[in-house]
Formats: sequence, structure tokens, C-alpha cells
Amino acid sequence: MKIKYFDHAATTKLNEDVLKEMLPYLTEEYGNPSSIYSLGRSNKKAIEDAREKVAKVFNADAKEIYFTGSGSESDNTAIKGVAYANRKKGNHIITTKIEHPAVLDTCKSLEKDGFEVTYLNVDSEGLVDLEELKNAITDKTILITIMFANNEIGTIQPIEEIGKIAKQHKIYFHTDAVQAVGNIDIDVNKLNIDLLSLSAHKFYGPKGVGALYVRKTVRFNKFIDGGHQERNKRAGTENVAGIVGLSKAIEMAYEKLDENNRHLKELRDLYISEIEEKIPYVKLNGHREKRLPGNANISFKFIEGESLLLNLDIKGICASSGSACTSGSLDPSHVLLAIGLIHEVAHGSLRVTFGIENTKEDVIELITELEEIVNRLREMSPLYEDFVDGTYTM
Amino acid sequence: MKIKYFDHAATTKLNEDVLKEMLPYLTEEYGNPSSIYSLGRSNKKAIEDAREKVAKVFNADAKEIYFTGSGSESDNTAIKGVAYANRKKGNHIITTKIEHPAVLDTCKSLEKDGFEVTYLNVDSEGLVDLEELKNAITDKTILITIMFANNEIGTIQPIEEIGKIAKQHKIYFHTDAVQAVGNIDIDVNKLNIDLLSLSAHKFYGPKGVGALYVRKTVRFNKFIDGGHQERNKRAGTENVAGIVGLSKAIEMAYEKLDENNRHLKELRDLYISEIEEKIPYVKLNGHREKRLPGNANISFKFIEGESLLLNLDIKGICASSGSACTSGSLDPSHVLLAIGLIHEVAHGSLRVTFGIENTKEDVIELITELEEIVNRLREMSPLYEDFVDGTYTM
Amino acid sequence: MYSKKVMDHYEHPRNVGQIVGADGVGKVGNPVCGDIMKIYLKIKDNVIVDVKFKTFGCGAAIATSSISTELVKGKTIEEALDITNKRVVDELDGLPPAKMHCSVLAEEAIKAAIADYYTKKGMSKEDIDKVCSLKNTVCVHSHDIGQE
Amino acid sequence: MYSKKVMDHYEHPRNVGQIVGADGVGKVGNPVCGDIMKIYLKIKDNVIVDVKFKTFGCGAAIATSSISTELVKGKTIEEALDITNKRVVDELDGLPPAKMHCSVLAEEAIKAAIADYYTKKGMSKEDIDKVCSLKNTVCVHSHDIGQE
Ligand SMILES: Cc1ncc(COP(=O)(O)O)c(C=O)c1O
Ligand SMILES: Cc1ncc(COP(=O)(O)O)c(C=O)c1O
Repeated sequence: MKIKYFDHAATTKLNEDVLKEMLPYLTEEYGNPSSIYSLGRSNKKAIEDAREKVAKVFNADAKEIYFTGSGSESDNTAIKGVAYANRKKGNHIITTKIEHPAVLDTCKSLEKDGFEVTYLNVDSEGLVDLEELKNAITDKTILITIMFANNEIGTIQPIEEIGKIAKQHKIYFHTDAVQAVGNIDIDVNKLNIDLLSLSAHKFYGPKGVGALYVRKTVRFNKFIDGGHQERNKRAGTENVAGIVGLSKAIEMAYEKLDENNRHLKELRDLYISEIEEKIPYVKLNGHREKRLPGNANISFKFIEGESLLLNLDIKGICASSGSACTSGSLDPSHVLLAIGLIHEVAHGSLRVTFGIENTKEDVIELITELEEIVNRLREMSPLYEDFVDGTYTM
Repeated sequence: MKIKYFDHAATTKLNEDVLKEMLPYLTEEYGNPSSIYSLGRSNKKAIEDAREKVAKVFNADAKEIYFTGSGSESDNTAIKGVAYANRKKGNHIITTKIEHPAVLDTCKSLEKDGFEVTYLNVDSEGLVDLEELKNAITDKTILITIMFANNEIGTIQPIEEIGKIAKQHKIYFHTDAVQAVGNIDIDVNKLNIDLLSLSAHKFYGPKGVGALYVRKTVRFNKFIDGGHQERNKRAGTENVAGIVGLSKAIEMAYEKLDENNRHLKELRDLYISEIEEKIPYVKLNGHREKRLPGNANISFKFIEGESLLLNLDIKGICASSGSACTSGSLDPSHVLLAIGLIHEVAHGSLRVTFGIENTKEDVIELITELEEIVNRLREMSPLYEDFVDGTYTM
Repeated sequence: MYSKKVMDHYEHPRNVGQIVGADGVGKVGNPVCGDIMKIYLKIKDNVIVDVKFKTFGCGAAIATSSISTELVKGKTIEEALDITNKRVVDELDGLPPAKMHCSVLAEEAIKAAIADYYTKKGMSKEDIDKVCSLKNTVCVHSHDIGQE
Repeated sequence: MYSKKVMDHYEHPRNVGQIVGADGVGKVGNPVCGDIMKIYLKIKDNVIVDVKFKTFGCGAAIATSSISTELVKGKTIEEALDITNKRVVDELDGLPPAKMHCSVLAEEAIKAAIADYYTKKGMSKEDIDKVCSLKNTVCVHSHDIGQE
């Protein structure tokens, strides 16, 4: 069965050209970048060239790019690194309620160690309130960490305004841009971003490699102690193939950014409008315009997300849900609850994230399958029965 | 020019069969292991199968294996993880002066945060003194971390005895086995090892992936905060291809352990005896018998290691040195100083580490080249001139 | 993740629907938790002659409901009351630890339907509780315990 | 890491050796640091007519010694004293930050040899210091500053 993949926010397929660039570093170019002989030096050079490529995308300097083992490691490094290096200045951090666990749980860890964290609310479309942000700032605030775009509902935050506020108050500004990179044009200087996390596998690069941009002026601690790699900021023999792959993937993503965005938005808008037209009792989650080009998150009322996913899987369709059953916790997605969804509507959410290889035909097929599955699941839903009977409303 | 590679302690060439096992996960099997559809489940299964394979090698349970991004991350996770989770029991850690920076610097970080660390001495052959270890134990000691085999001089520690002492005193025992894994048979139960770090690229696996064995009974904290991957102990989308590669590489290494060891020892012993016979004023560093099968570390007096390496590089020969000039610090290798070498002898050390693809002919060629280069460098060495003149001894 | 048997049941759930004029209806679970099961029983001479279900929930919830209806169909009430959540799990060739609560829910749904039947028959609440040993299912998944 | 020029000089160092009965010999550096340079000068009518060196040290130490001997050969003493470490670096098309100290060592070695020549001529220590401005080279690499 041919797989129809609509879960590009979870991960993407490694681009063939990217793999081609990686392969020498998985075969003949096997030296350790720290070695001084030519087999080592060529690997070192590959890493430095990769750093240049990544820096260029963000209008940054190569010395401001650090490679890591994942987006999560980048988030941990950024937040813990700034927190512990600037503890003398203050112990207060501001973030939001809808961050990825790599940010949220890092903040919670810091709370256990004497830091204070403000978790900003978001409105029903997932946007932070800039006034609330300003009011949260104290003279102990050392870091604002707010994600660029949300991984579940796709909402894009007013990053430029947040950057301005951070700069005015001389507070470091970190953004988890794992979902934004490859989809949105990002100039760290124009946007006043001091630290930025990214993960290669979200933009057709390999899994297990990330990067962190850190402005030259930012003081931050080393997270993984040991050798002098990454200008003494991240120990461990470098994943050279992964780093080369990351840089090629990001370069390709930004070469075709506009073209790809146009394509993704077309698929997304087609999907949303068709679903809203064809299936009753649905709700679009996230902001209608300020959202990632490939993201469509819709709740199908009266049904539960996991069973929806399993039925799609039977048809070879890959998508994702904010249902508790797929989140590994007791509650449905903290993001969906933060935008004010009641639990049962959150349980019925379906996140569809399009990628460059998806076609209009794919989307139409998806819609057709969904109509049928949603109908069937509603037919077997006691909530829907009660709703039809008039004894239940949501 | 054909490269003659004698730096297998730095890194190894990815085995072709290992790459073959990895490739599906760099192409069609691109799902996120956390996804519930089949493309995700097959990736999850690949990781769990890999975990089984690794566990089997150490006579451990699959649930005791955690995948990480490097040997350094494994060391950081083990030491910081145990330290912070057991702080209430005590704040004292015992290690040695000859650990890899991934252990040493982690211990130094912990010292800044209120932990106390004892750095055990080693004798002139690099062995720890078990009595000194016993005497160092206090009722605040929560962790002993001693490397299995040293990366520079190859000395293998009396791990079983250390394990016994740790067990008697109910102290967790971590060993950095990055250099040992793939070269030495390791049964974590027989040796009473509670935590063990390894790194795939040291045994013909890929760079950027490591693993950590942690006995079920050990309490340790999560190091990278975020998602629920690795049974909620290490956040971040898994490097599936890397993990699959690691498991295949370790399996292959242990299938042929005896055969490989016989080969490596033959090359090593040939090299050491020929050098000692043909080149005067040399010194073998590390223990003559209790050493890694492929490791030969010899100081060539009156000359400096980096220039030796560069001259070898010109001939396409890859090796390594404990000279300050290659260590990225002011001093020559802390390991060579710890075994009592004077600085200038430490500067002149050459580490040659053989691998399975090396042949006897390679070794003879290496010796021939070395003779010539050492002679030439001595001819231009003012130290050698003074030594010949009788105005300098070392 | 799921066994073949579970997958078969959520792909082709048996006895989906409702019974108009059922002799007993049980509804357990909570929309907040993401699981609701409703079981309809037709009972004749102490025997369950027909059974239908509706479920809002995950794949395991659907599969446990479906298999439970198969298990009770044609059984006496006493036999049906003997069906434990363990039996449900075994019949499905196992469930992931995180999904064990679904089997509990299925057991409870059957019991709740039988209790409803007894209530309609005029049995006292205490007597019903004695026979059916109804627990109150709450939002407790067993994930985290099961995974560690 | 190293420029082509540096690699050429450590691969084919010029003027290696010693001069028996040299007019001036300079030796700087420290075996503890891993760098020692020794320069031999033959001086006639205030002109450096021959120069040889021996060096214990890394590739950059050898290359800076080698290029320095080329730079001073045939020059007057005054011209030789004008050669700065910067000049040495430029002639080698640059050095990595961590290796800058080698160029300083080379400058010092030349000056030390000239100072030795002056000493043999009977010049006072103060006058020599004035002319040669000898610093004491110490074990300070510039790695960490250079890399950050
Ligand atoms: C003994 C030892 N420990 C730890 C490490 C670190 O491994 P990695 O570079 O894969 O992080 C190494 C390798 O350099 C090593 O030899
Ligand atoms: C917004 C966001 N942050 C962080 C991450 C973590 O990235 P990784 O899984 O590569 O560590 C993800 C991806 O899951 C994400 O979507």
C-alpha cells in the first residue's frame, strides 16, 4: 500500500540530495574532526562549511551556530545554559503555556532548582498577549523563551514584537523555532532573536541532529561537558554526516521557500475549506491566517482522535492527534486545553501537516477517506447519539 | 595516496554492513518512532530491537539500555543523573585523574555545584590503587566513576575488583567503557557495573550516537528534558538510523571478538617490539599486558608529537599524540602527566591504535616511516643535540 | 503496539449500534477522559439474547467493547457477570500497559447494563451493588506505571 | 589548519643544522612547553652570511624557524632586528590563532642570537637589551583567546 504522509510536523522524509551529501561522511570521510591529519581536517572543514550555510540562512555569523543532537538538546542548552550563566543577574524566566515539552519541562526542572517561571496564557487562537508579556517582566527576568510557531496548532507568534520588548528590557530572547525553520524566513537581527533552536528532521534533514543559534553577546554555559568540540560549548565527537545533512537541508529549504510555501498553503487551504464544507461539527484550531503554511488542526466533535488515526492508518494515511491516548499522558494536548478547548473536543483533534511531496490529489483522497471514517465513528459514538437526542451539547 | 589509518581510538570507519542496515532508516523508513501509525511503529520496533541487541552483549535487560547522542552525553547523563538524583544520600564522588574530559569536566561542573570529588592517582602504568579507592570512600560517597580502559595509554583497570568494592559499600559504580566496548567482553552482572557509557563510532558504528546502560535499581535523573522518548529518560526524536547502526556494529564486534582481538594484539605486539628494537630512546606508556588489544602509546624522546604527526600525515599515515599542540590546552595530556612523564617526554608521545582492517604489512610500513621521521626530527632537535653533547638528560 | 486481534476488532467492530427498548443499558466512562462506553442488552429468560454497543474512545476502547459484546452474547446474566477485565485482555491477545484501563471500562459497562436491568426489575441498590460489584471508573491511565 | 606555505616549510625546512664556531647562538623556549628554538649565526661585516636552526616543537615552530632563517640570511644585523613576529606570520600566509606564539618565539630566537653575538663582542647587557628588546617567552599559548 502506498503511504500517504500528512504528518510533516512529526518528521519528514530525508531528501535524497541531502542523503547524497551525507554519504561520503558515512563512508570514506570517516576521520575525527579533531584529528590534525588531512582525514580529520577535511571533516573539520565540512563542519565549518555547514556552519557557514546555516548562519547565512539566519543572517548570522558562523561563530554563532552550534550543532547539537536534537531540537530538544538545543532547547535544553539554550534555556539551562542562559539560566545558569546569568543566575547572578536574576532567576526569572518567561515562557508560554503552549511550548513544546522540550521547553516546558526544562523550565519545570529549573523551577525545582530555584528559578521562577511565568507561563503566559494564549488566546483562543494560540497567540500570546504582548501586554501580559510586558507585565510579567521584573528586574529579575533574565530570559524570555517563546516558540516561533506551535507544533500542534501551527499558530505563529508575533516574534518581532517580542524581540523588541526583550531588547528594550535587555532580556535575552530565545525562540524554539523547530517548526518554523524551513517554513518561515528568519533574520535573527531584524527579529532581535538572541537564541534559536532548530532540528534537522523537520525540514527533510536527518534525525538526531539539531542546531542552536546564539548571539555573540550572550553568556551561556556548556550543557554537555567534556571535549573542546563546538568551540568548547558542546562536547562529543561530531555527527559529521548529520551536520552536513542539516546544512544541505536548510539550504535547500530556503532556496525554494516561496515556492514551497505557496504549494503548502494551497493544500492546507483546500483541506480546511473542504472539511468545513463537507463535515459538520468541526472546529479549526489555531489562528486562521497566522499559521504555518502546512498546518491544519481540526477537531471532529463526538469522536476520539486515536481511533480516527487508526482508521486512517488502515488506509495508509499518516496524521496526528492531540488526544490523550497519543500524547502519553492523562490529559489531551496541553496546547488545545490552553486555547480553551473542552476535553472531549481536544480528544477529537486531528493534526494534518502537509509536505512538499504532497499533491492536490492526495488531499482530495484524504478528505474523502475522512468523511467516511468520521461518519462511521460518529455512528458508533454515544456522545453523538446523545447530541442527536438533544441530551448532550458541546 | 592510500591512507594508512592507525587512529582507531579516535574514530573508526563505518562498517559497510552497518551502513546497509542503516540505509532503510535514511530513506523509506522515515516515520517518527512516537507516531502510532505503522510507519511510526516500525521505527519504534527498530529501536526496541536495537535495544535488545545491545542488552544481550552486556548480559543486561533491554529496559536497562538508553540511547544517547554520544559517549560524552552518556557520561554526562550517568554522572549528573546519579549525582542529582541521590544528593540527599550524599555529595561525594570518586573518580580518577586519567578520565576522559567527558567525565573529568562533568565532575568539575558538579564541584561548582556543591559536590565533592576525589580524583584518584594512578601508578606509572596507569592503574588505580584499590586501597586508595577504599580509603577514599566516605559515608557521603554516592558514585564511583572509573573508566574501563584508557583512551590514550590503553591501560585496563581492575573493573571486577572495583565493582566488588562499590557493591560492598552500596555505592553506584559507573564506568566509561567508550574504549573498551567492542574490544573487551563485558558482563555487567559479573563485573557489578551499575552504569556503563559507550559510543558507536569507536567500534565501526556511526558518529553521533551513544548508549548508556543503567541497572534497573539505579535512581538517576533525566538529562535532556522534554518528550517521553527512551522511557522518559532522554527527550528528543530518536536518531533511528544511528541507533540501528550502533546495534548492528556492537553485534558484529562481539560476534568476532576473539578473532579480532588476536589480530589486533599481533599487530600491536609486533609494532611495540620492533620500535623498541629499532629506535633508541623510546618509552612505552601504559601497562605492558593490561592494555587494549589495539593500543600502542610510545614516547619518542627529544622530539615533539605534532611535528611527528604532520610528517606521518605527509606519508598518508594517521595517528595521534598527547602533545599539548594537539590537545587544545597548554599542557600535554593529563594522562601522560598522571603516570609521571615529564613534559618533554609527554610532548613526544605517539598513540597508534590498530583496527581490524590493518595488516602486518601496514605495520611494517609504519615502522619504516617512523624510523626515518624520528631520525630526521632528532637531527633537527636542539634537545637531542644537547643530549648527544652530554648537557641534557631526560 | 496492538495485537492482530485488537486491530481486527477496531477495524471491524462487532455489534455496533443501539437496541431500541433495551432491557438494560450501561454507560460508563467520561468524555473528559476520552472514553465512554454504552452497552445495550436484550435479555430473555435470564439469557442475553442480543447486545449492542456504542463507544467514544481510542482503538483499544472500541476493541474491548466489541469483544465484550461477543463474550456476553448468548450467556446467562451470571456468566456475563463473571467476565473480568483480564478475560477481555486475554481474548484480545493482550493490550499495551497504557490501555489496560479500557478493559476495566468494558467490564464495568457490562455490569452497569446488567445493573440497569436489575434496577428496572425493581432490585434494591444494595443488592445490585452486591451482585455487580460496580466500581467507579475514573480518569486513571496506567501508562506511566506500565512504562517504567 | 596550516597554509600551504607553512606545510612547505615543515615538510622541507630550510637551513636545518648547526654552525660550528658560530658568531652568535640564540636559544629560546622551554621543553616543558614543547617548544625550543636554537639559531646559529655566521656574521661578517655586520651581515648575516650564514644561518642554521634546530627546533624541538610543532609544525608551526619548525615552519617559523625555517622562514626566519630565510628572512635574515644576507641581511644586516639592523635589518634582522627589524623582523617582527607579524612579518614571520605574513610570510607564511598566516598561522592559526593557537600557533601565534611560535612566530613570537622565532622573532625572539633571532634576537637572542644577535644578542649573543653582541655579548661576545663585549657589549653591555643594558645596551643589548636596548637594541634587541628581548622579552622572556613563557608558556602562554593563545588558543583559548583565539578560538572564542
Ligand atoms: C574514554 C572515552 N570517553 C568518552 C569519549 C567521548 O565519546 P564521544 O566523542 O563519542 O562523545 C571518548 C572518545 O573520544 C573516549 O575515548
Ligand atoms: C516546537 C518543537 N520543539 C522541539 C521539538 C523537539 O525536537 P526533537 O524531537 O528533534 O528533539 C519539536 C519536535 O518534536 C517541536 O515541534
